[in-house]
Amino acid sequence: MEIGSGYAVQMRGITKKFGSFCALDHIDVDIKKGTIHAMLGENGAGKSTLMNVLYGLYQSDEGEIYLEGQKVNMKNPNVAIAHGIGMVHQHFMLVDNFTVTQNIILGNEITSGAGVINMKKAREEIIKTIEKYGLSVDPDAKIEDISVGMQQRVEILKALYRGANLLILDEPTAVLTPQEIEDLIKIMNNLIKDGKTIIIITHKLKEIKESADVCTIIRRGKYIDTVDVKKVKEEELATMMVGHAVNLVVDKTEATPKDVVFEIDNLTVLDERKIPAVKNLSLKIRKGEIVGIAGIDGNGQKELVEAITNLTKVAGGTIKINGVEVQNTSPKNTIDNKIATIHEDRQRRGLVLNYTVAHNMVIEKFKEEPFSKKGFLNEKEIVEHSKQMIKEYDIRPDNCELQPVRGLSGGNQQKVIIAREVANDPDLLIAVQPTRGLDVGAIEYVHKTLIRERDKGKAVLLISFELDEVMNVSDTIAVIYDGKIVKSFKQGTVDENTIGLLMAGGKDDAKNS
Amino acid sequence: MQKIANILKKQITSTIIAIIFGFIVAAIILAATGYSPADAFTAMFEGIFSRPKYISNVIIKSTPIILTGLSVAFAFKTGLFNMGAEGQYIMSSVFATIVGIKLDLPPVLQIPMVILAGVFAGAVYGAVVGYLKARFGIHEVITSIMLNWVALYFSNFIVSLKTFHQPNSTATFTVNESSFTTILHKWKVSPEGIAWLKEHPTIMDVLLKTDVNIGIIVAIIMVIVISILLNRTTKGYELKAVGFNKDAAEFAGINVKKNILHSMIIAGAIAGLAGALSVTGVQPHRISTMAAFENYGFNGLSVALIAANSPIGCLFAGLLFAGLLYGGQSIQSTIGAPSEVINIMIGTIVFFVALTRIVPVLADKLAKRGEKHAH
Amino acid sequence: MLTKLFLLIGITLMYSTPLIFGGLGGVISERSGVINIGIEGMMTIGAFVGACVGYYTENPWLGLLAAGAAGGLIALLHAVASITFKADQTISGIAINLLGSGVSLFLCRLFFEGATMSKPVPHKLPKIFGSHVSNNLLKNINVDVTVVLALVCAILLWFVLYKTKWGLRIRSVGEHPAAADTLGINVTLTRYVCVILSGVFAGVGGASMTLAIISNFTPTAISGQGFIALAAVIFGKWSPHGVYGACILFGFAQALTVLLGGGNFVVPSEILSMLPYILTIVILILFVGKSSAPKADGVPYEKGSR
Amino acid sequence: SSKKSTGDSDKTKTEATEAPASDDTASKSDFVVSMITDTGGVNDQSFNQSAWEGLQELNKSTGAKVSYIESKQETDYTTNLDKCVDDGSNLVWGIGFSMADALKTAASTNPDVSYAIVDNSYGDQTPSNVTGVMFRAQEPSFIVGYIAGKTTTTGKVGFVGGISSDLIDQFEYGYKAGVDYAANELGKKITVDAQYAESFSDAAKGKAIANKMFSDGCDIVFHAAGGVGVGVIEAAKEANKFAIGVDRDQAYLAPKNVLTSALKLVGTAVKLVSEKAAKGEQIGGQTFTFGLTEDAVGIPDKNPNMDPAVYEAAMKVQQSIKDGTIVPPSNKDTYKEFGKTLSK
Ligand SMILES: Nc1ncnc2c1ncn2[C@@H]1O[C@H](COP(=O)(O)OP(=O)(O)OP(=O)(O)O)[C@@H](O)[C@H]1O
Ligand SMILES: Nc1ncnc2c1ncn2[C@@H]1O[C@H](COP(=O)(O)OP(=O)(O)OP(=O)(O)O)[C@@H](O)[C@H]1O
Ligand SMILES: [Mg+2]
Ligand SMILES: [Mg+2]
Repeated sequence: MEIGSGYAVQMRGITKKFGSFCALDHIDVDIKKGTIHAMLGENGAGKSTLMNVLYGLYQSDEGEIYLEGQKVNMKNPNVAIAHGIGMVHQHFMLVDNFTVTQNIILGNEITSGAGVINMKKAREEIIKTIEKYGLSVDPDAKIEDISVGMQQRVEILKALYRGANLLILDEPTAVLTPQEIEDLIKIMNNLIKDGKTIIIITHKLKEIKESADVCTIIRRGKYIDTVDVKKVKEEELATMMVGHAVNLVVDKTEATPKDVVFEIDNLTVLDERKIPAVKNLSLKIRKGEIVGIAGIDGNGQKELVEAITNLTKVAGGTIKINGVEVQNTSPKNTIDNKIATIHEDRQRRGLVLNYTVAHNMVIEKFKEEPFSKKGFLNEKEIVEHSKQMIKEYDIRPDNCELQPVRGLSGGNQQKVIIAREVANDPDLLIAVQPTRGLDVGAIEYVHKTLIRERDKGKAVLLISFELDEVMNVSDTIAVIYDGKIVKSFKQGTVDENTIGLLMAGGKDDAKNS
Repeated sequence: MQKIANILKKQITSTIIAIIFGFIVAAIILAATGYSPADAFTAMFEGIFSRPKYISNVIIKSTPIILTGLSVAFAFKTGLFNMGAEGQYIMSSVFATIVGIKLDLPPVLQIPMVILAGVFAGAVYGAVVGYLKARFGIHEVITSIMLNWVALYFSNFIVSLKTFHQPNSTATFTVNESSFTTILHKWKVSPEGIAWLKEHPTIMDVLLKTDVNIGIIVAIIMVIVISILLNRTTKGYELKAVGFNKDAAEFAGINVKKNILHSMIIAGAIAGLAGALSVTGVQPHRISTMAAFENYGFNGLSVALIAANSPIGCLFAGLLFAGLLYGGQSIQSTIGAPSEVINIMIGTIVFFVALTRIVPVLADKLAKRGEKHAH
Repeated sequence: MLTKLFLLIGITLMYSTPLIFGGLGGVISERSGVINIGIEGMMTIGAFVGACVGYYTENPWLGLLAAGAAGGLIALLHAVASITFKADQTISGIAINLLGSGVSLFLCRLFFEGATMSKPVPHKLPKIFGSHVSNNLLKNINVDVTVVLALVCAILLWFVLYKTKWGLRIRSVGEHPAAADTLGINVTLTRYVCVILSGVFAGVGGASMTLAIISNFTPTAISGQGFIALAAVIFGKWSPHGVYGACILFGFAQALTVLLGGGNFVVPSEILSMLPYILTIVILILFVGKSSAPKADGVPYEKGSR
Repeated sequence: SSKKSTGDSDKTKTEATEAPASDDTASKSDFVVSMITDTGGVNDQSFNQSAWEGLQELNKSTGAKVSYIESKQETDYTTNLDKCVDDGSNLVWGIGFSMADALKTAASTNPDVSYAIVDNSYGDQTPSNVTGVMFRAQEPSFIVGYIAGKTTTTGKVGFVGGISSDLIDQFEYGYKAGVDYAANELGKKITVDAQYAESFSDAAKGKAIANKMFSDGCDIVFHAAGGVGVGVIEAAKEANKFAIGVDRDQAYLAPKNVLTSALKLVGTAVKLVSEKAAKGEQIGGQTFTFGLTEDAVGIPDKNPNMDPAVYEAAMKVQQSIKDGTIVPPSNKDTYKEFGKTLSK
């Protein structure tokens, strides 16, 4: 296609190398004005990199960028911003202890001379935009106090505030509930009506079908194809993305639950600000059963996990495993009582990034034989053990046992944790957001592992913000809202919308369960 | 490319680069101020190597800073910044002196008692910092800085006390000879000792003219002990885990607070060992009123940093540092260049150590690219 | 009685002034994400250059300016190391301290016939009520202009950090450099400016010692103030007002030891001298407790790193 | 200046290495004297500096080779003392009693080198190759105290000490006695405020203490506090009151506000003793005590801020100290004794 002013963006032969690793390899893309254009690809396919190039964060090694037919040298984000490009990053770029307003105006402040910020005026401006596009955001709230969904709307506001005509959304829906996703799609349509253009990156085929007009697929840094979304099926998209056919539905046998091993009885937990985040929550999990907790981030999941793992004290209620109360003891005690946890924050809670894979594998067991004797570590045993794990869980690269875990890719870091926790042979396996940021392949693997453990007769507690995940993997789906389990269903007895509604605090109109 | 990368990756490489730069800058400064760098460095190296006893002196002077360096390095490895080594050193020398004066047992008992007193004092002083951090989350750097001064005044207070104060001086009495860890300290000044030594001038030079003492051996042992503790034991595993990522450590069932406390106790004890060994090992075997810090702790800081916090590294960094300090005096006394040049040189070296820390990182990236290329 | 009170105030202000400048230096640097434990060294340089220029130009104000410039210059070293070379900021800071005293003494010997103590400056920085005050009360609080300057600087820095766009940007760079970067804020430049400014503050702080409190440079003019300032930064939770308070508190404790001392006061003067340091710790325990640094403090910024 | 003289010491090394260290027929020119500073360093504006100046004069007058080594830490003493011997010194000076033990040991291991130490006496155990040099600092302190007493208009004077120690006591009690003596003469009461900074470096604290004293009505403050004293003199300058300097004539720090200084001319003593040694006289095995009689202590001849009459009187007092009719006390006890002698 020749360069023309009908296009918001045209990229030609974009190539980007990190060292000798080619993240983008001669990519051509054309994005029509006023369309919603999806970018699809696996983890590490190069989507974010491509967008970072378009936004001027990275400089491409080869290739040109044309905006409305004009060649532009994107040497830094300022140029992009000046040309009306706005980007909402995959990992939010918000300063936690700033207010919404401060975050939005940052770098583009409204000043009343002498560089003094005119907060009043800025606030008015922002409120105008908020109303115009129907984004619900409290301009005075601190980022650390608001939900992920709202944080994302703040990111969008940031772009709009800078007068963006082309909006790049990098995996915007990863953390949203169905309702929030619908709202987002509404917002996107409002923006299109307003003559703006949108590029949306996502792994979720369903959303592409729902929202996008056209979709470009990238694989391993190479351009594969651009298709009219109306004309393709999800399966075709998936195949194009991965390069071979993938199984989108989790296949598992009917659960055969046995007696209760884990029991939470009207548990109350306070958050940092000493307000109850978990309120009289009760929950039972039986052997050979996966209980999935569906809910929007910030409804007490964090506190629930911290309470079970003894990272915080509980204000009331009991947590029993095999009949033993474990609340208000110590993380050590939790582990000793055969509760294993795959924490959502793998890098902060799950791993010591500077330790080798081998050492990370034994972080809960280094004091036990054979890994140590009389206070001295037995490196040989430790390495042997991790070699075995690496093989068993197909962690890549396969000779990484003596490498610092920092060097591993996100998905492989996740595998290290899963291997370690499962190897603890727990009675209860807690998995929090176990597939966050992983690609279809890796996700499939994680789900299989959880189910395998269930079939071994273990109790599994799955906590995820990805509704599909909960719906597909769990045998029992419990919806958490405002620190309470509002309702739970057997798998297959309920549809997404009902759950979504409950997650958003809506009343369940008795038609299901 | 991999080869180069691997060589560059070696910590030692960048440190050596740094030292070379340090000398170059010092040379420039000397030249710029009308002194011949050649003469200066000759003087310095002669001052360090030209006689056995000079070497012996360098070793003796390196002992305390190797240990304080080790203390700082250890704390760093466990995620703590032990600025308090200075104070721990002082406290230790104070209590070693007190016990050394008040107690007079046979050496086999006396020496351990005196040294333990010092080590204990240092450990306790470190523990205060550790406790305040673990219990109240108070930054160890503040408490360390404050406690260093408290130690200084406390030491001066002890000196001023009648029971310890040696009249017409600003010092305490010297500790009882039974506490000396100087090698053959009695024999070498006895007539027969002198007589024998006269026969063997070199040995005489070293033994008689310098306070040869067991310190360095203890220091080496400690270096080994600490590297084993850090790298081979479960305790070391815990301490480092807490240092690298206390959230993960906590989540894995490791008691973070306890480990912070333990880490500071150990660090304090090591610095304490340095203080005690100085009192027992070298003249004047006592403490005296301090108008300012003697910088054993702060030099330890530089030593640890030059050593990139490796215990073994501290051994060599300590020797280097002592060499510079001691040999530096020759620059001063021989060609008259102000001794500040040495401080500038040391500063420059440390500065370039900081700069060259980037080298391994770059090398790492280099290597990574290589790998990526591979598969 | 009132005289005593005024005396107490006067001494407190005098004592805390160099600390305040040093502390403000620490704040601006660490707010932008660069740890600066080289304040002591920067203050020493400032102390010398201030006295030296003040002596030769016979103009204390020039001395003060020169001191700031010198502080900024040596801070530039720290900036290059920790920002451009992404070096370990602690090591670099220690190096600055070693260099600071070394270079000052070295230069002093060059400029003052081999002496490490400079000659007194002919004119010092003025006092707020001028030099001829008869009233005994006023005398006691007739503090140096630097005291006022310190207060002004603290307020100014507070205003800049919290009320202006530059402040917003500095803080964002110290908290989340990547976010700032995506909004087109030049992280590197911002940090350079802040680190250099921290040197300027520290330098002026050093000069406030040798051009106001005393009138010449001595090897011991700066002995520990930089580290107390560093402690004050943490104590004051990385905020200008907090640091100002912390330094005043410390100065007050010193003033107290002076007023309590002498005469036939029961406590031995060595013990009394510990008061300021112990008091600081006690107050930390009782009222301040945990303080957390800017999120990106000490973390070199790498584009696109994760 | 140090640069020149060290140029000499440079030559020293080369020559000395040729000439054997123990050279009885030491002719003036190749007599080698070196000194070791205490941790204050050679430019401490105090004993070390004064001693070094003494040696430089020695170098001018006799051509003897002189050099110094600075000590950074107490543990440097031994090694520095040793270095001097290697550099071929015939006479090695230790500046400050903190070196006493180290110096004694060095002397025993180098019987053919002469040693001398400032501010220390080994009494009857003085080795034959060691010379002690003491000062009666209480004498100049007494005189400046007397001057202060005569000059004060408020009947209140002050004393600021560095870190409390027996040596500083000499200054404090000598001074107090001098003040009492003047008070007794004038038949009025003069009080002395004494306070210690517990530091030799914290100028701000010195200034603070002096400020306090001035605000309490003192109009003259004497300091024996090294770097702290810089602050004291500064305070006097600002309050336009008087300070009294110590060790050397400190008038240059505040020409209008330094009343006088209690001189302790270590340099003179070092020079005198070194000259004896250079002449080949036997100086070892004894302790020289320097006071007014040896002109090694005293007050400056020029005291522009002092009332000539007071100066006259002070000179009389100085005389009677020389005669021994007045024996200034050097510590708390002797001060009490002295007090008794006054009252009648
Ligand atoms: N700063 C960087 N340095 C080195 N390699 C990088 C960097 N950023 C990205 N990469 C690599 O480039 C490839 C593409 O990364 P990119 O983030 O664009 O993937 P993606 O398509 O966004 O994946 P995801 O779905 O996980 O976001 C990945 O292999 C990644 O490891
Ligand atoms: N900032 C970076 N600097 C250097 N190497 C990087 C960087 N980011 C990623 N890499 C490397 O790129 C490779 C892929 O990293 P990435 O996190 O993108 O994995 P991924 O493509 O998302 O795969 P996964 O699905 O396992 O997460 C890994 O080897 C990782 O070490
Ligand atoms: Mg990834
Ligand atoms: Mg991405």
